[in-house]
Amino acid sequence: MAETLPGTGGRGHGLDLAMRGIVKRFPGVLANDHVDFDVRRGEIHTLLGENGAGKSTLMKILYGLYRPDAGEIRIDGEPVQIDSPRRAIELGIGMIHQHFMLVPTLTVAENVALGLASPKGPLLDLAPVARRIEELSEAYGLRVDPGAMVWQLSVGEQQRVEIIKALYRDAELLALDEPTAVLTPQEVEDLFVTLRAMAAEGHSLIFISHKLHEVLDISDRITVLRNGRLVGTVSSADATKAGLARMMVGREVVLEQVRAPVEVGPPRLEIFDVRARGDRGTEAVRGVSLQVRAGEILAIAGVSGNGQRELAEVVAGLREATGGRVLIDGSDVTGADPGQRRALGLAYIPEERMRDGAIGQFTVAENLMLHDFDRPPFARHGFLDFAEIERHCRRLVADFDVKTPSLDTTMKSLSGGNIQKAILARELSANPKVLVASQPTRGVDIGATEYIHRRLLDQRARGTATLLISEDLDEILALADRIAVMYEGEVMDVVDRADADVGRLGLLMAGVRDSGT
Amino acid sequence: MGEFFTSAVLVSTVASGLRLSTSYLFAAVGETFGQRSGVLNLGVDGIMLLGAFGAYYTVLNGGGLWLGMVVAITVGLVMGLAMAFTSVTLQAEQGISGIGFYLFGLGLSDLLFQKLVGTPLPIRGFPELRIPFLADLPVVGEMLFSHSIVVYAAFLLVPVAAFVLNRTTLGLKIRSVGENPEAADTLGVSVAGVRYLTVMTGSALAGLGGAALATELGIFQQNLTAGQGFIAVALVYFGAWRPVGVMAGSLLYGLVASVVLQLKTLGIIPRSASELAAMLPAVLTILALVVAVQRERQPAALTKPYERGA
Amino acid sequence: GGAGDEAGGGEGAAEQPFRIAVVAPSAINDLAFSQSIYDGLVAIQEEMGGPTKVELAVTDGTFVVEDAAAAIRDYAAQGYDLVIAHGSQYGTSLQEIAPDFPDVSFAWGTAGDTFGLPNVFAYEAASNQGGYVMGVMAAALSESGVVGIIGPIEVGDAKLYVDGFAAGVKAQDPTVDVTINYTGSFSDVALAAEAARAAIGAGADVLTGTAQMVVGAVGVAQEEGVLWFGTQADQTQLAPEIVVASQVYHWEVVLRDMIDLIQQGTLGGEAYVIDLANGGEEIAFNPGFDLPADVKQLGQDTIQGIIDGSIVVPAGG
Amino acid sequence: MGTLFPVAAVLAALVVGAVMLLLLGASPGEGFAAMIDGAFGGPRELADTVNKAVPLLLVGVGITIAFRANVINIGGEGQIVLGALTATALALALPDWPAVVLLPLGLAAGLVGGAVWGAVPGALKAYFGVNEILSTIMLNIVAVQGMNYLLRGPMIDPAEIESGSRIPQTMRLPPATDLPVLVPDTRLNLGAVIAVVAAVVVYVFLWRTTYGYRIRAVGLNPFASRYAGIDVKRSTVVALTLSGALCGLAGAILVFGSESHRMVTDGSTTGFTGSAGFNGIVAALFGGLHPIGTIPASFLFGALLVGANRLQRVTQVPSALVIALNGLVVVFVVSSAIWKRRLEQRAQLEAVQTGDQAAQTSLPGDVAPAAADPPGRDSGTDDG
Ligand SMILES: Nc1ncnc2c1ncn2[C@@H]1O[C@H](COP(=O)(O)OP(=O)(O)OP(=O)(O)O)[C@@H](O)[C@H]1O
Ligand SMILES: Nc1ncnc2c1ncn2[C@@H]1O[C@H](COP(=O)(O)OP(=O)(O)OP(=O)(O)O)[C@@H](O)[C@H]1O
Ligand SMILES: [Mg+2]
Ligand SMILES: [Mg+2]
Repeated sequence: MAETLPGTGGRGHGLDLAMRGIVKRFPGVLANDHVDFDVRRGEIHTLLGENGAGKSTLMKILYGLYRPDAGEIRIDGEPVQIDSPRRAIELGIGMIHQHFMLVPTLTVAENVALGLASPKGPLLDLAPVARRIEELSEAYGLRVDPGAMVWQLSVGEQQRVEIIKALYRDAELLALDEPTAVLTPQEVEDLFVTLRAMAAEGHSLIFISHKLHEVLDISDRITVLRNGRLVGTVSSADATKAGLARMMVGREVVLEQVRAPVEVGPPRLEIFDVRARGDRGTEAVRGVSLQVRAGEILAIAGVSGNGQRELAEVVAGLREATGGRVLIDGSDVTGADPGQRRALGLAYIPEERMRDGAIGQFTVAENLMLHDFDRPPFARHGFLDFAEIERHCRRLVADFDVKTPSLDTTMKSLSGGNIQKAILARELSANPKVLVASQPTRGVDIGATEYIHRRLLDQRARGTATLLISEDLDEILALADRIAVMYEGEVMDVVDRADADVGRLGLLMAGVRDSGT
Repeated sequence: MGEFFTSAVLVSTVASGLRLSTSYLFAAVGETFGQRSGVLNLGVDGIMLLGAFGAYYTVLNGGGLWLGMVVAITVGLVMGLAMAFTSVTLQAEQGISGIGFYLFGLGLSDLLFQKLVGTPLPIRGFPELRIPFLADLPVVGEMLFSHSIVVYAAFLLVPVAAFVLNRTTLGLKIRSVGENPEAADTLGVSVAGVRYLTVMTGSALAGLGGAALATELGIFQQNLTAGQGFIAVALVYFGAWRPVGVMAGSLLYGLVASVVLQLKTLGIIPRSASELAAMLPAVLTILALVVAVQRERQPAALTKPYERGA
Repeated sequence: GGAGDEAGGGEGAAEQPFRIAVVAPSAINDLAFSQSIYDGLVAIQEEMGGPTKVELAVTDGTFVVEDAAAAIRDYAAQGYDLVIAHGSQYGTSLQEIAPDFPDVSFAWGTAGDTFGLPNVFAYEAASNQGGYVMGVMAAALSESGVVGIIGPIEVGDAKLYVDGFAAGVKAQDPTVDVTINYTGSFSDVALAAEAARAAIGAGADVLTGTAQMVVGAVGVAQEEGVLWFGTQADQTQLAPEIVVASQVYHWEVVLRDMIDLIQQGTLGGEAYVIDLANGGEEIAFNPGFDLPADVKQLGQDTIQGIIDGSIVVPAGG
Repeated sequence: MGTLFPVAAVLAALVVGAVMLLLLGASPGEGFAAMIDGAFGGPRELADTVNKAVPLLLVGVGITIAFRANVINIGGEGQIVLGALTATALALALPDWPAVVLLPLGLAAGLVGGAVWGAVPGALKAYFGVNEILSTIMLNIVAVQGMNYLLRGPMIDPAEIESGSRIPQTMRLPPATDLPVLVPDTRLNLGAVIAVVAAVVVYVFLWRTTYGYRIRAVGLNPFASRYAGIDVKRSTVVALTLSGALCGLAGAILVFGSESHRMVTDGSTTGFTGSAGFNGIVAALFGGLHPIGTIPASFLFGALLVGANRLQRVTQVPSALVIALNGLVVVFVVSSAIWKRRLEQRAQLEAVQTGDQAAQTSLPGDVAPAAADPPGRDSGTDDG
């Protein structure tokens, strides 16, 4: 075991990385096609590209998780073979993966200590680990309790654990794959403070994000990939949002949607004093009352873990309300199952799309039919009518611009953006009266985000009452008519879009009630 | 019913329950290691049979009991290596390859027995080892402290296993690999290495369980285990993947079986109902789980092969 | 494949060996039920002049009844002279198969019924007789006044033996308690062992048991120093210190007769019983066991009584 | 192409078997000739092979349903026993009914018996969170003891009591329940047709009906299924119930098609089922967890078992060898699945390099044929 316990300190200051001519094929795709990529000491270098452009693949090659089919990696000028994460760690490379690599049933300290030698030989000794975690927390502003179980942590905290894991292993170069996708603005700010501190110490940093303002904010240089190929590397100082978007997508992208005024109708979704428990049994929603009217988008802002997800699930019928009532289009659905709610005109875009929204190994067609497979014309007398189903799905795929090789392609082999579009197609095809959209563009590239926003606004124009749950304030400000801020299971305040600004929302999200200045 | 509650009967019933639990316990604690790391080994019964035969044959040929145990462990390790190779390296469907190993062990142990031994000649097992002082205590002395060394070893294994799983760096790796192998992999933990280790350890313990059975009974016979290995696997689920829980399950199973035997011997259970009584351990095991309302989650990666980047 | 090199001389120059196939539920060296028939066949083979004269084919461990049926059919189709279905559970299959092969002789054991078919023999053991004899001795030997019996499931040969043994005990000394425990399995050795312990725990100082799983119980008896009576095969070698005697089956007594009949052209119809009188059953005393002379005498008297009819052993119930 | 791997795996297992034969002093050539002859040598042998395959097919198809719902049903043994018991009980209760009524009714009784024994672990899993591996293992034990109790007591042939022999078997069932023999002079009976029809019906059920869609959806993702309005718990119960029902049907056919036309026990489950509850799982896997694929898979597996029995009789090796060989075949077949997956992945990779988009089909192993897929075949690369 090469790694040792804390206190050894960094072995130097950062790494110079050069990846040359990297090629990686997967069944069906050329994920990296002769990509060149450099990172210098003390630099924050962003990788940018649409979903499926090959960013994560390049990073996984760097970390020894994938073997490149061709190409070379040099560190400080020396060619290196990185054939395992162990080797990458030895070389001083750390990685924050797009999907967190944590063991939920273990404590923070156990997660950090995993794979390291212990001073007590074969026996676990977590006390020094906890101490060192606290030191690192202190030094980089990464607050986290070493004794907490990981499954109890918020997403932001989990991310801090990931960073601590890398720092603990003396990572000189740290790659962060979409670290901000799940963070609140405040958490993003905190993260950036940490990253800048690390860069200032000489660490080399690779950053991946779909949010252009973040990219422009944090990066020194930006490298753009498209369809696995290198488009170019630009200095952040010379870059603009529109220019980057064009490099990524290969065309002009409308970054701001026009929110036309819409006639607001009667209340479609009414929530009265709803209470619900979270997964851990604690009260997560504590007496929330909201009304969403036809033609209106009501956004719920808030730091994740403040009851938004539970509230959305209560409305969708996936979580039992322990108190209060939910009405859809005037009918009380508090005790109804998801199917009954759907029949009354509810649609739902779940936050965890691969868990709640789609069946990965089912085909695109089967996924598009997930709610309607058992009703005519798609099924008769218990038998599926494939001709009818295919006709319907073809239309949806065309209408919603889902890019898939065929209707028989498995859902999981689509890109994140296209999976989201397929779910959107299914949910919006019934022209719902009420739409609950949870984090509809999380992790989705700007092209697809643009498209999804347009569809949500279209739906608003058609009289749908939309409850939008998002941690992305830009998204909220771009779409919402009114904004409710949730904090610790309660609605702090509901503000009109016109009166909302990032500062005021941020304070509310932090639990500071409006003093009415 | 009164005669059942005489202390002599109680003592022998409990002592018998402990002995009946012993071979389950070895096998089930071993299986716990494998399952905690994400590998289901349904071939335990076959491995037990081969281990039992290995130990029996060694002792019969004058190799001595300790060598017999070593042989059983070795047999278990070899079978474990094969099992790990199919489940970890070849990523075979574990529930089914396990049944294959079971049938293989069932057939091969019988074949070897018939070819090498033939007539089931008796061997002498470990002598009763009375623990000083404790064995002289009234009632509990006879119940708990007058057994052969294999019985103590099986029960000692429980805290050892719990310690390894919860207090060592290896245990941390095992738990991580069973919950989130990808995360362990990204920290340089060899997922395959850990799984080979646990499956081989588990199989070695299964072999030892078989050896315990053969030496305690002093005999080998076709299908000596009579399905104990399958029950051991079930007891891992019963024990919610914790050594102590597994021990509770083994004890429950063994004690119910011995109580039933005792009641039949005393004529309290009529002979016409003897099959119904034989159902009791199985039924009670299920009921205990239903009533105990423990919704322990299984290791998230259980039965799922891991391949980097898949 | 037919073995048998042309042995010169003898009566018939090109004489084919007599071909016997046996299908048995457990292993032929189980020191119990299946071994008893195999030993008998080997004895007959020796007696008739070795493998050139008698060819033996064995399919043992055939606990699946349908597989046994297939094997019986297959041996019959291959032209074996005598196909033995050594398991009472095979009988009803045999009943279907035998009429399809009128030229082949079949034997069904252990049972008393030939279904009225001309090409089926039946054979069984009056295992209650030996059981009774040993029960009598057990009662005489017991000091605690408790005798334990371990059985598999309460059927056939096992039940007959257990009932006979219990009757013998009671006949000798009605005050002796008999605990009977059918474990519910022919194969669960561990359970049989614990049943023996339970019996000992209940005070038994003499044990017996039947079927192949009792090897576990014998071990316990040896360990605890209580006495053991065996059946179906000589179990002395299992525990030389504590086995008093075993009831041994000599199926060759009836096999010899069957083969004679077959060679004379009678393919079945006879139902045989081996018992103490016809020498098919023998009480094999353990020469290494120091059996009190009076008890041995008691046993021998009982044997004699059964043979001459002065003692009638009840046949189960 | 992909089916070559299981076949190659069987051959590899047989090579190991050949070594074992040599060690036992038998000639592998003679042994394997006997095996082939015993399985395919003539109409009678073929009929035996088919009869052996019938319970494997039914169990395999049942297992497929459970597998698709993400439940491993290793309770096939007990479910077969239960089906046999209920079918037998019904036949005994209605001795005078005509065949046209009694036979289907008896088979239906078998279905019901097995279904109940499948529903129990299903309900325990869905509503009490009891793992099905635990419950099915335990229920197998309960079933065998129940069988012994019934065949020794309430259901025993009265003649056995009278004669005192007490063989644990029922009386001969009414001839109305004899499965009609299809080919004279063989034992090939209607069971084969029933099993094949059942396989086709299950195929249609799983991929053409809404209920099958539900079961597959629940198996792949219970969360999304729940949101789609599917009752996840009920679907789990239904899948295990159907799985058990097919095993129960196998049990009924084992009795009605048996040589002795009655139910007999030797005190163990295997003595009645011949391990079909386990071997059927292997046949299902061999058949790609697809009902139609399971048809040839069961036939081959049946041939293997029947052939191995003949091998034993001809070479006179201990029959334990047959069991060991059976196990080796299982291990080799499941282990070979990886090469099949690899091959399909490589085919996809090559298709990309040549720019052939059409080959980008679903991932192997899932074998979830969508509407257009021909039955019994993996979405192969050769028909793109
Ligand atoms: N393990 C894999 N097997 C097969 N194909 C893969 C695998 N991983 C990635 N791909 C494919 O490789 C391409 C690049 O994927 P990658 O994950 O690198 O994209 P990305 O740029 O990180 O996208 P995103 O922005 O959505 O995270 C995609 O087409 C994807 O479908
Ligand atoms: N095993 C795989 N086979 C095929 N494609 C895969 C595989 N794993 C990932 N992909 C594809 O790789 C791309 C990137 O996947 P990734 O895991 O990075 O998540 P994503 O699609 O970006 O979603 P999100 O950002 O919400 O996590 C996607 O197109 C995904 O569908
Ligand atoms: Mg990515
Ligand atoms: Mg993404």
